[in-house]
Amino acid sequence: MRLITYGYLVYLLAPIVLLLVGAFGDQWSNTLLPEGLTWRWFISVWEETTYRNAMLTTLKLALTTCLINILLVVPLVYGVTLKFPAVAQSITRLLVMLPVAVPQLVIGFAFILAFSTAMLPWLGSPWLLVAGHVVVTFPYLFYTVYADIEASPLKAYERMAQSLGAAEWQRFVHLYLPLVYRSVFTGSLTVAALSIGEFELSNLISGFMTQPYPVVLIQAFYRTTGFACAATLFLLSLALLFSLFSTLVQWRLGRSSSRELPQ
Amino acid sequence: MIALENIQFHYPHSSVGVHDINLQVETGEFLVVVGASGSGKSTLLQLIAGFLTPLQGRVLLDHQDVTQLSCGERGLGIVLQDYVLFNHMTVLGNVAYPLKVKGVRQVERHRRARKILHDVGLEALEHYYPSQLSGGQQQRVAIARALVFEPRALLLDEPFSALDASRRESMRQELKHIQRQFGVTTLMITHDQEEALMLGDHVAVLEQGELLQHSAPHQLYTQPVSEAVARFIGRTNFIDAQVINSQRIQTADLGILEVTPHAFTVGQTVRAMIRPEAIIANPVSDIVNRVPTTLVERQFLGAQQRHYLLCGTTTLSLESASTPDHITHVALPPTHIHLFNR
Amino acid sequence: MIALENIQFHYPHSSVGVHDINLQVETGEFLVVVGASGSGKSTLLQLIAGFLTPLQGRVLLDHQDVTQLSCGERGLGIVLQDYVLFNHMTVLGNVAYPLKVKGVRQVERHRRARKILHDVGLEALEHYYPSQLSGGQQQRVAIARALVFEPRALLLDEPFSALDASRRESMRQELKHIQRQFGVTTLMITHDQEEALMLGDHVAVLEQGELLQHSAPHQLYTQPVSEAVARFIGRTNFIDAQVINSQRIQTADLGILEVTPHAFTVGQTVRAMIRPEAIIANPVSDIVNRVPTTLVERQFLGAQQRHYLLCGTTTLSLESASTPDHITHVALPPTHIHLFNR
Amino acid sequence: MPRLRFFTVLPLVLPSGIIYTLFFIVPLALLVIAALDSPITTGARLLSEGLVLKSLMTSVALSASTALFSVVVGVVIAEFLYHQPARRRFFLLWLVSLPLVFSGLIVAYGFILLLGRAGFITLSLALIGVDPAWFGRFVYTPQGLVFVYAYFLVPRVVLVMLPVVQGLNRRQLVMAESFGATRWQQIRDVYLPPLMPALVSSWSLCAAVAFGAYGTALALTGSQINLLPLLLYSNISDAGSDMASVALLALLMMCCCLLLTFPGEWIRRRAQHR
Amino acid sequence: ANTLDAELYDGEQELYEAAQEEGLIVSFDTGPTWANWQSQFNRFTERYPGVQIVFNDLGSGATVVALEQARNRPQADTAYYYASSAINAHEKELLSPFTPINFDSIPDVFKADAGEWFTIHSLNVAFIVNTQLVDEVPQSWEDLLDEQYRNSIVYLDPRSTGQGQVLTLAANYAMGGDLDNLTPGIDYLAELSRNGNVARVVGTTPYAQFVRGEIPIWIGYENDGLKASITDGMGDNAAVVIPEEASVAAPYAISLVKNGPNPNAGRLWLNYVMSDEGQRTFAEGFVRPVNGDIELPDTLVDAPQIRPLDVQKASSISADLSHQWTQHVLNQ
Ligand SMILES: Nc1ncnc2c1ncn2[C@@H]1O[C@H](COP(=O)(O)OP(=O)(O)OP(=O)(O)O)[C@@H](O)[C@H]1O
Ligand SMILES: Nc1ncnc2c1ncn2[C@@H]1O[C@H](COP(=O)(O)OP(=O)(O)OP(=O)(O)O)[C@@H](O)[C@H]1O
Ligand SMILES: [Mg+2]
Ligand SMILES: [Mg+2]
Repeated sequence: MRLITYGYLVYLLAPIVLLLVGAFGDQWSNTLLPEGLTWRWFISVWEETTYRNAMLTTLKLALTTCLINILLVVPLVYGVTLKFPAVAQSITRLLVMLPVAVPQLVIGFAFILAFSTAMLPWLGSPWLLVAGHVVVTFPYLFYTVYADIEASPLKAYERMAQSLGAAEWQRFVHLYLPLVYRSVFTGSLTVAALSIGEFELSNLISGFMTQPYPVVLIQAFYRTTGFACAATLFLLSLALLFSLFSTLVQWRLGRSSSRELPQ
Repeated sequence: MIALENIQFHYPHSSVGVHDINLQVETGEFLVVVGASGSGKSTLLQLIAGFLTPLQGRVLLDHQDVTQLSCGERGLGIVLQDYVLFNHMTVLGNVAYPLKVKGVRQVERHRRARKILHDVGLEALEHYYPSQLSGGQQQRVAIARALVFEPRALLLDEPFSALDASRRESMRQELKHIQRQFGVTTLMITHDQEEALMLGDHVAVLEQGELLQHSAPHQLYTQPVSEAVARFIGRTNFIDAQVINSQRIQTADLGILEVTPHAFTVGQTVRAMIRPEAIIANPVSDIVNRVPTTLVERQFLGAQQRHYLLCGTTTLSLESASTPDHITHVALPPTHIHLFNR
Repeated sequence: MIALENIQFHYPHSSVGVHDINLQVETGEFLVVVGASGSGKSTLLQLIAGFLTPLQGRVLLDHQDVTQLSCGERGLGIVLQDYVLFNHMTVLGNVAYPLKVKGVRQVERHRRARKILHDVGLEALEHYYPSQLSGGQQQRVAIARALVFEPRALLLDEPFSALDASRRESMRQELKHIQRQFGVTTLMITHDQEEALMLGDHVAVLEQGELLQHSAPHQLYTQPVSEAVARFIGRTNFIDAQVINSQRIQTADLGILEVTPHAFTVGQTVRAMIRPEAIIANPVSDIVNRVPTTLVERQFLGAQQRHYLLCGTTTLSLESASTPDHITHVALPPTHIHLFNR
Repeated sequence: MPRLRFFTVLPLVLPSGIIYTLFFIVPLALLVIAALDSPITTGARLLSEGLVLKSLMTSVALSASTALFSVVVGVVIAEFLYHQPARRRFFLLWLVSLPLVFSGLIVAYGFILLLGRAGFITLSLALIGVDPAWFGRFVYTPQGLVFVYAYFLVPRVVLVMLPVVQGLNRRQLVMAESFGATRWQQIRDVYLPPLMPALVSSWSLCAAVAFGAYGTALALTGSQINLLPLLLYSNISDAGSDMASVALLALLMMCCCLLLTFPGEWIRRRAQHR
Repeated sequence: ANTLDAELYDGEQELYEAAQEEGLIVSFDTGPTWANWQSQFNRFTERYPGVQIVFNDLGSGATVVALEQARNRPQADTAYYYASSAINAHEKELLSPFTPINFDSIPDVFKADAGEWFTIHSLNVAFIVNTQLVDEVPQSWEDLLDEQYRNSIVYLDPRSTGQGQVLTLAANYAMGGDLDNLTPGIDYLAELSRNGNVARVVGTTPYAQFVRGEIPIWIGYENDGLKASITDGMGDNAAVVIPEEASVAAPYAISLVKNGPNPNAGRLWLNYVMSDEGQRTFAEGFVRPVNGDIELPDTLVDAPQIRPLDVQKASSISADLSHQWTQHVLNQ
């Protein structure tokens, strides 16, 4: 058990370490490790407009995706848990599950079919990209928040507050929001991380000027090893940051978001 | 005052609910509703609270018909099983919340909340969060919150069921104490018969949605109106018998027993009931209803002993503080024998 | 026969455990170990079962030293709190499992499992899964499984704690019945003192890893060796006092009380204990230890009444089956007063 | 209050409903319509090329085996984590779940650096005489993809299995032990059966993910491996292919993934509710 | 606004100012490791600091698909591809006519009449060999079938790239086929795969992988090999072989995209590429510019077996080529 676990961890970290090493290596050609130490790959990645733009695009995209997701999911979960009869709840859960079950390649192709027509000529627009990201990430936020709320005493609170005479909006603001904000936060971290790393859908539907970072990253792989490694580090460090952050948050907030939905 | 008039309710697509309930809780009275799980106790409470609306009948609060009012408008204080405190608010915030939703200004609502916290002895804990409180303190917060807006009545749904046995006892005392102090009309639900007897000014027994009996605890125990009530409250011995005349019954194993005058017809089969502590062990020889018996087993219960006695094929249990070495005869005092239809 | 000799154990990096336990359970005897939560009951059981190994001392089963044997080799039948049935096996599968791991052939093990299922009255349910059974039936499956390989002894760790109060009573009777029927040496753990008194041939009281008392139920109740035991078993009144002479003590509110001869030194402060049911209400006037009192509150407990009495500033509780209207005096019979070090 | 319900629910649910319909249901509906334009002829054409069938087989074999591998490794890790003290478990869990937030691309390149023809391990092994031409090819083959995919799938398995493993009634093992059951008997008779539903469902989840993903494979191997998603991708980016057949291919892929996902989910939820 | 010291051609300053308004050029498929585009970018931005240039690297076929998908919302200003893909794009009416400077220097067969596309350079099919990984440098297509090259050969996918198409044609010529008969070439590639000599077929240029030492033999264009050897320091470790039997000179074209977002910047860019400086930059990168007046580096030798390509014809058979390749090479 110990052997397999630590074996996996080595396996997990080895490519990352090599990427790190490669990014600082001057020349790496058919040798065990690169020769020379340099910063120049970072500089050249930064100097290329495409990569700089893509970094910004990715960050903006992740942020917008998160915001829209929150605006959609927070009221949705409230409605679903409190107002939906059991059957409608399970249907909703099933529907929400679908975007995860359908491969992103298929969703992307469906987008191409639907939105490159003269009637809906949206393919390539940044908003369509955001919409795509929202569709594929929102199940994760939904399930995080939903599972958290299911496990929370919201229903009891609602009933109690109702008996105390609290109006609907008062209950939403005074009781639901305080209950839900932690899981919204941790769920948003997941969403942001997913959105930042998303390639399969973005690659098909992003407009050239709003290519997120992963899409341009794959082209870095056709370049020099050092350049490619340096280019991955941006994503890598964001990923590490997010994962560290959400771990810390869960550690501190205690009541963690149960990952009802497998990632 | 709470009054229920011919309340009729069942859940959609089912026949379970409560049927034709008439019940009155006087102002300041403490009524305990007791019944087995699923007997409709919570349903009854929800009908009073306004979470459910009866299909027929009326709910009156202080002579006002509130049947069509929503729960928020009825002005009842409700304490549920697990208290349902708002975990993200302090004790003060919790207690002041009912005033907040009514639009009372902060200064005023804090003043009133503090006063009631003082009354329940929690003034020192106002900045604590519910998770930092013991079960008993949480209960008092829940009660304070239910009392802060001077409700017309207090409804409690199994407030002790979440507690372990050792804690329960002291919390019962505390509840009784607070209820007396505020003199608030209270209806409490429990499935624990001992609790009901201990706390209630009156006790109502519910079974399958029907009100079986509604009387003072002592009367409930000593004069149950039906076999069901007798079974539910306390331990009992049942003996099948046949009526000989208005003062005698014939049993298979205990011979002819004298009973207090009754209205059953001669020849009818009945069920006679006697509490284990009412049976007299080794009575004087000229007592009525004296029956020979053999001691089968003895169980030590601490303050009391339980004796399993065999009379023919009938097993009687007898509880007493004393521990006679042998039991050769027992007596069943006629006043303690109750007859029920079979 | 189970025997523990000078058993010493504590968990790594802590001092909690059990300390210097000597205990013997005779063949066919039913010993109940009782104690507060965390007192080390389960630890003790695990030491006997072989899940833990004592740091010092020996565990003997039928005079054989099994201290170094693994739990599988000790041949004990174990029934845990929630029975731990294998949910994916049928009743028959569960009961036959211990035989299966011993390599008994299927035909033979089914025959033996069916026999024991018959003995515990479950022959009709052999194809059911545990989730389809009631709590009582599950318990019987667990016991059957523990008995099927003819264990040297039966160990039960709080087998009733997962049940609700109303179910518990009948399951206790059933356990006792099965234990007698099989005549198997049994050690049962519980934190419920009533249960301990009811079921045990002997009862051992554990506190903080130490064995306080080990005696028959009645003796435990009436002659607790320490205040801790007295507090834990049954309800008690405690009165602080000072020894005047070998037969008298001085109390603050009850004056001088006569007691049975004791060995405390004169002038020593002691704690006197008397059970609520031992106090006599409104005694004849020439009785010893007669004290004036006022009735503060009365609680109806069904078969009994509890009376809260005030003597000066001391509150006494008195339990009796009768309900006198007034209580003006009580008597504390000297034979029921026990003295403990304070 | 039931009367008011409709109007109070609407504003809560409508925005999500609109986005979901417009950006998920409508495109997929159009896809299905395009695919079912003339399904028989298109389908026959696709089949006659034979490539589709072959890709499907490879994809199925790849996803099934990588899922199986991941489940086995994942459950062992979950069990190991269960035994760790809370702090270390949290740290290890963080490490293990790192790949979840990585884009598949990053690590694909990392694997070339690690296992490629000039990769770190390949060259290290070459020092002890392993032919780099032979070893360096591995990562570009479907068998190599099994291991690369497992990189991302193992954490999913761990996250699904850890609560199940934690929720397992350990005393069942103790109980079996007290009957004298050996370690292996305990695992076979008592440990595995209750885990089975979760194992099956994580397998199907992993298989579905592996079946649908193309990013890693694209970055690693280019387009020449016959995998269904890669075939679909190169058809999408090939000027010559007709939309109807691509749509049919997409539909086929979608159905496969749904077929893998939903029964697994169903098993898991049913087991949870028991 | 920036001004130019001296105009390369009439109206350059005016065009530059209009381009600065737009500020950006989106140049599709001009991958920086390909055909010395990196130097082109560098020199262009040096000359026109007010205009930024962004690009991607898709493959010729994929570029046409990308243009087509974005027909209603064009993303690109210019598109660069293998000439037969240009013809394909022209047929789909994705391009806009533009005649850059020196348009007349381009042979007629290498451009559309109105300038919807025009060739800017050509590339010759060659074997690029990492001599560290290969014992014996192959000299001919026939050699590649040898057992010693098991698992060694990488080439580009004919379905999505021009290079893939061209090398298939070259192999076809070598095996005795012609543009009307692709079977010999396809059969040859099929046999190559069947022997297990093909390690992978990739979607875009594996130049970086070659330099890293991932690839023993790459059937590509001579300029990449020369660049690896001379510019990127591989020296003798990289050998460039024009195969003995036949090779093909593939014309590469560029176009102004219809309704592109930055038309003036696009024109400025195309003019620059066609300018003497731009054409010279190609030559420096071992690429043969379309303008025959430019001096070529010594390392670029003319070999008789290099055949010119009939782009019109090649375009008309390209779909068939993809299909046959898929059927016979991939599907076996
Ligand atoms: N929402 C509902 N829909 C349908 N039937 C219900 C509903 N709530 C309760 N019931 C049924 O109504 C009956 C009475 O339920 P109720 O909750 O009033 O019981 P109770 O006396 O409070 O029991 P407990 O002591 O277990 O709380 C039960 O049979 C229950 O199954
Ligand atoms: N594995 C362990 N490691 C360290 N300390 C332990 C361990 N198990 C139990 N303890 C401690 O040992 C003491 C006795 O535990 P034990 O389980 O024997 O109590 P118990 O009498 O069975 O209590 P309960 O009635 O709650 O089951 C407790 O203080 C407990 O915290
Ligand atoms: Mg209830
Ligand atoms: Mg225990």
